[in-house]
Amino acid sequence: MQNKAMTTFAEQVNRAQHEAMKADPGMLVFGLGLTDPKGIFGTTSGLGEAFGEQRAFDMPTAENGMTGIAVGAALAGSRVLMTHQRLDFFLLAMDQLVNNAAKWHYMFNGQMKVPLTIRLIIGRGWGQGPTHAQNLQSWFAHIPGLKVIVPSTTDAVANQLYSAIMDDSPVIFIEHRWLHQQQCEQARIGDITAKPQSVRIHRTGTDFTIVANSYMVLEALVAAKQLSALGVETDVVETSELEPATWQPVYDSVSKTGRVIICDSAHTSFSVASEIMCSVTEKCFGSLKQVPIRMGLPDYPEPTSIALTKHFYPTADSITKMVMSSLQREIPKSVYQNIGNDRTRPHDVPGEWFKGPF
Amino acid sequence: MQNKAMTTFAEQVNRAQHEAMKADPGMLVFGLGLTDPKGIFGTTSGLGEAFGEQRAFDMPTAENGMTGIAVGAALAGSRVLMTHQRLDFFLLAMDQLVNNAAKWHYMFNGQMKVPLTIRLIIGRGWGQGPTHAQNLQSWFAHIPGLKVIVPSTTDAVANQLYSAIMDDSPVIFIEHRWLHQQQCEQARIGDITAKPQSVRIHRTGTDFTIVANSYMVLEALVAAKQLSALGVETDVVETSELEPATWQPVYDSVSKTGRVIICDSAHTSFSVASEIMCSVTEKCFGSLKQVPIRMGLPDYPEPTSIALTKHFYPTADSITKMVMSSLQREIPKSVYQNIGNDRTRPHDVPGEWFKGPF
Amino acid sequence: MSALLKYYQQVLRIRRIEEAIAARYSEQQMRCPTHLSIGQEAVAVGISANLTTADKVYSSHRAHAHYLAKGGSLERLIAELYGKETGCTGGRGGSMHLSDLAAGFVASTAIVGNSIPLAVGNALHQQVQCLNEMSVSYFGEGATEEGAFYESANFAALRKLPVLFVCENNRYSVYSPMSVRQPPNRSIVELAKAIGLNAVDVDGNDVEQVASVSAQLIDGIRAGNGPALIECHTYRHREHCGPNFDDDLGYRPEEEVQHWLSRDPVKVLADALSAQGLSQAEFEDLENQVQREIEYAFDSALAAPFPDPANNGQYVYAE
Amino acid sequence: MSALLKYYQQVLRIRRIEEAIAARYSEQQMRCPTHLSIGQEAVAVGISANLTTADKVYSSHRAHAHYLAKGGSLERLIAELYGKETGCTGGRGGSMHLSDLAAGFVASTAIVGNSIPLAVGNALHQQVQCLNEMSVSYFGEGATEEGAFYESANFAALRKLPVLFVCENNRYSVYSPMSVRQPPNRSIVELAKAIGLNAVDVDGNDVEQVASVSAQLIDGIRAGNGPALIECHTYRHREHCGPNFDDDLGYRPEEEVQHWLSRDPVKVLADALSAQGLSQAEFEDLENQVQREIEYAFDSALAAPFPDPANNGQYVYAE
Ligand SMILES: Cc1ncc(C[n+]2csc(CCOP(=O)(O)OP(=O)(O)O)c2C)c(N)n1
Ligand SMILES: Cc1ncc(C[n+]2csc(CCOP(=O)(O)OP(=O)(O)O)c2C)c(N)n1
Ligand SMILES: [Mg+2]
Ligand SMILES: [Mg+2]
Repeated sequence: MQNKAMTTFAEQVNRAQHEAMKADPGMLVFGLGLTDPKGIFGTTSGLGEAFGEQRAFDMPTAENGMTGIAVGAALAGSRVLMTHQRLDFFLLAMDQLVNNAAKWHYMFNGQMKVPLTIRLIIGRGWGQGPTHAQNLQSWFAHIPGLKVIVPSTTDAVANQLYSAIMDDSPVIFIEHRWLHQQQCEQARIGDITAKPQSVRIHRTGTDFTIVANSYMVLEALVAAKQLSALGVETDVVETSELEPATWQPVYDSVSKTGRVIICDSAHTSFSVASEIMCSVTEKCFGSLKQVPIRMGLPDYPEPTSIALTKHFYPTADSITKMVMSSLQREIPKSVYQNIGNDRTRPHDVPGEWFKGPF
Repeated sequence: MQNKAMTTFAEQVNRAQHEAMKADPGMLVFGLGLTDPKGIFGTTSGLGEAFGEQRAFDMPTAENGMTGIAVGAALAGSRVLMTHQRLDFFLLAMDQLVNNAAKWHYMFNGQMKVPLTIRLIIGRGWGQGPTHAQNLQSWFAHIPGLKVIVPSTTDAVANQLYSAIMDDSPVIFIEHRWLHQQQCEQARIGDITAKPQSVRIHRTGTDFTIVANSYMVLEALVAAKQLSALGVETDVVETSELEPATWQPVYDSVSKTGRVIICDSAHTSFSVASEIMCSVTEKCFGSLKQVPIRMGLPDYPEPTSIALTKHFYPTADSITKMVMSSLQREIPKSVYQNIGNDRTRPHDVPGEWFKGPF
Repeated sequence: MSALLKYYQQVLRIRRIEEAIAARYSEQQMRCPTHLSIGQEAVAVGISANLTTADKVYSSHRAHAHYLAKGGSLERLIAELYGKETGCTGGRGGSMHLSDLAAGFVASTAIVGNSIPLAVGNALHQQVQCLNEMSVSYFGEGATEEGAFYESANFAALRKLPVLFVCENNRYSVYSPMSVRQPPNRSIVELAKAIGLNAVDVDGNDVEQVASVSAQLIDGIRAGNGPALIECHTYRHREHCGPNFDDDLGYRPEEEVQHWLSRDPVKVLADALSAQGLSQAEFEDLENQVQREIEYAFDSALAAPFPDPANNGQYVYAE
Repeated sequence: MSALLKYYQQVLRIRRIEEAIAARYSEQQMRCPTHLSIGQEAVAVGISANLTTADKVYSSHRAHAHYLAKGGSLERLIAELYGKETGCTGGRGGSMHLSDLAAGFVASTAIVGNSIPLAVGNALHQQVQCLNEMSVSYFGEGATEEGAFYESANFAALRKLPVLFVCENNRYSVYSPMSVRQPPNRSIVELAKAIGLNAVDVDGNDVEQVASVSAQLIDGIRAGNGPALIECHTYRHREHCGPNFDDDLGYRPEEEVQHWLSRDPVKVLADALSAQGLSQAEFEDLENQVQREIEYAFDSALAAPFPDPANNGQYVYAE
């Protein structure tokens, strides 16, 4: 991309696609609005121009059929990347995903592969409401045969997406929309072809483990700073691959700290946080100094009105307060008042730059 | 129904539908094959004759559209029951289920109700294979607004189904196909209109808690007997409603025994067992004498060949062995040899009577 | 009042309401995705002319006109956009989830094509209960690409259900033209007929044509002749979602835009009424009436309280 | 060898194989749901006459005839039904998941309608890669009720993909007649045309008609004229799933059954060949050839080892 000092998450998502299309001349990329003037929040811009409409194209509004077509093309030998502007729309395609894509390699005894990646974008805020803001990551993670990758940071995302695309198994790639404008220095972007880390330790400390993925990693990092100021040093561990077999660093961390809070960006019950808590309990039972804590969305749909979403999403503050209260430590009033004070923007937008409407 | 001493699970499922159709003259019931000569394993026989094809009918092979039509009719005021011969087919209808049925009452602020029940049948054995044997109970349980009922015993099922039908919220009713022929004395069938128990204690003991639902309850009860013979007395607790708020009896049991094994009939990771283990850990952390155990299906699809499914499904034996090994107690060789010996039928059929092909 | 004048009044009313929403949207207080009907008002007005309050309507993301033409409360619409307690779903649903049960506007939903089966289910209920009413399903031409449309239409035809499918063909799905979504000679009318619906297409910017053709279809539906589809060719003036014009993006041919703007239903009707002698003063009167209604709706929406998040846990399950 | 004789040989071969499966099914050793093609063999044979090994075929739950006619290995089919390691998916997929990549039979799947998009995806790959081959999608008339069919056909038409849709209309979905699933005057051919496919229907029990009409459609597809659908009217002789006759259940009119039995493709072809002078001895020779092949396949399937469950964890993810 351009030679500038800073880059964004959306630009890196875009770059990964350009690089992959270049690396694999048979690769196809499609999705609703993929080649339109907005290019899916800018993440697909330029693909049509660079690779032609045979390889990069818009499609009919037909999520189930088009997913099956993606699976069929992948089985035939085309590497395929498909994008849906909201995860919610992809509910139409569960048959093709679960009964075909996930099981194919297995049920045909290894004779065929499904080199298919599906990008799903999670909406949030500005009245996205009940059917434009769901994160069903636990559904996908429950299905054997699917890999689920949930990126969070600009420095890693191009590598994660590129690796997902190049994987010969079907991969669900879940992007939280509030990450798209996240900035990062170009210099920090590493080799796109490297093997990405499934678990990443963003910060270390001996008192508490904070586990998070997706947008919650950003909140966790803010919380970690707040906690440090309060004398609590934390490990911040990101589980960007939803596969318990890759979570050893989580278990190592909890074995060390004996205390853990697991942050989820989906409904709390029957969630990814539930599985992480379960796995942690299995692996670290003897080291646990207190019961693990999970923190996700309440078990009701996201309402639309700004008045109703104020406390719907846990934030750095919620994490900090929960950790402190679990330690039975008071937050000094002076500190408490300052918590979160650096954020002046309304709670329903990722930044001041966001002006709606979609 | 007929005045005979014994009745089956399928007959009770059938009876509940007849009773409900009588009790609510506006009620509709439909599904693929509902009025055909086999009547969905006999569970829907007689409905067409009794209530006419306006109210009880077969339908096109169009799971998504027909689910939406069921939701629309329910919103308009018809109580609706829909049946799918396999849960796997219902994957086509996730948009209507999750984006409409589950959220409607909430997102329209309580102005409308969705009195809809969806029966889903889980296949197993006789080569059902990868796409005819899935139990995605954890998916449904994760969605706010859906109730999930998973029956296991003939004495309770009519009451459970009747109550699901009469519920004004959408209910997913998951029947394991191996339960359909299960016998029970007529005399033990209670009042169909009573409020069903969400959690049922089938057996009590102080050493261990066995939590199970659906077909695993039957295996758990056999295991409990085996364990008793080995000197281990167990609570057998059935969670037939997949709603953590109703699980207090589970927590009470584990608080008493300090030890728990949770049996699931779905893939183990990100499962209902994961959630139960999580909730139990949260509520009973101080009472736990050992790490809770979960036991479900391996995280790969069900293969078709009888040679490959032998150890795919946990059985009473697996439970017994797991409990004994977790207690670090040996199973005397004499006893061990007898475990499971009363079952002479092949492992892939529910009983000798089953001769295939579907 | 002449039929034309009545149509004009209704089309104008919806237009001015939508324009008022557009004008205030940038104040950042209506915080939800909003798809305006500007340019397509004649469809909803023409169809609604043949409906009673007992008839039930479902719609899609672009629902304001359908809701208003069916008699949905303006105050509760505006309050909903502002996320207020007095909104038609108390702030829970926003612009994409409208409802006014008293007016027979059951609901609009935000997933393309997914309210079509609901309307058919409503018609099933009406048929089984022998109700003296029918159902209407509004959707865009993009929604006809979804299997949900096809499956629903098949079942409606199979059981001769009392439902009218109204397809507003505005040629675009977001920025995507028909050419990337449907084969070149696709006729939605022929498709509907092959599925088993009575079907016909009309100039969707001609309110009288919409009203008279749909009247015939609706008569047939009410007579028990089975479901029908009306395809209304029309055009949206502004961006897909949001208050602005976006023709600077160049996704629609300039001549196409001009052609449709010249056939703006408000303009077409106004011209006809002028020709019939409606005076400037009478025109202004109509505008003033609408303005007063709009101001009142905005004032009351702004004055209304926000809903209390303490009740967020309510209505997850029916009591 | 005359074309007719060749057809007869192939139809007969599939028939006898299916009958052998039926005869042995009750031994309870082929432990998987099995949908026999008996009565419908002429479709697969007629279509396959125009295909090369490079062409790729997808099918549904009722796939034995399609697999065999395309050249799928008989031994691996029978071994699969017995759940053996030498089966075409090593015992993992059973009767409903067949595959023989060397023969160009990609796969059959068990969910109604869900392999249709896969075939279209295959055609997309073929088009983009400019391959000198095409795709075929077999399905029943029941599958045309699924949105997946409609969405797939729309995209195939939109992009003029090289795919032939073969709809075997055997009038039933399990025990359900058309009358509970599709409107009375439904023509699948008209529907397909309205979607944008070239479409035509044929007597599916007349192998020559299937072969000659599909040859024309296939020529068009190979010439780049876009996708086509052929509807083949046919009938299944036995129960939907399993080895038995089930007309005691009374779900199909007696006269209908008799009508179709009198037009059994094996019988029709045998009669024609008799008329052309094929001798009793020649008929017996053909039977014997097939019998030998079948016996060999069953013997080797029975002798083959079962797969080792220790490998169950393999192939969840691609290496
Ligand atoms: C299932 C689904 N896919 C995609 C979207 C995103 N989306 C919202 S509106 C829209 C356009 C639909 O076009 P059309 O049906 O013609 O309606 P119009 O906006 O033109 O009125 C799309 C694609 C969605 N909401 N749901
Ligand atoms: C999505 C789905 N719904 C239902 C079924 C159950 N089922 C298996 S085969 C079949 C019949 C389909 O009829 P048709 O497509 O006409 O094929 P035929 O059996 O007549 O060859 C049905 C309903 C299924 N496998 N998948
Ligand atoms: Mg449109
Ligand atoms: Mg059929």
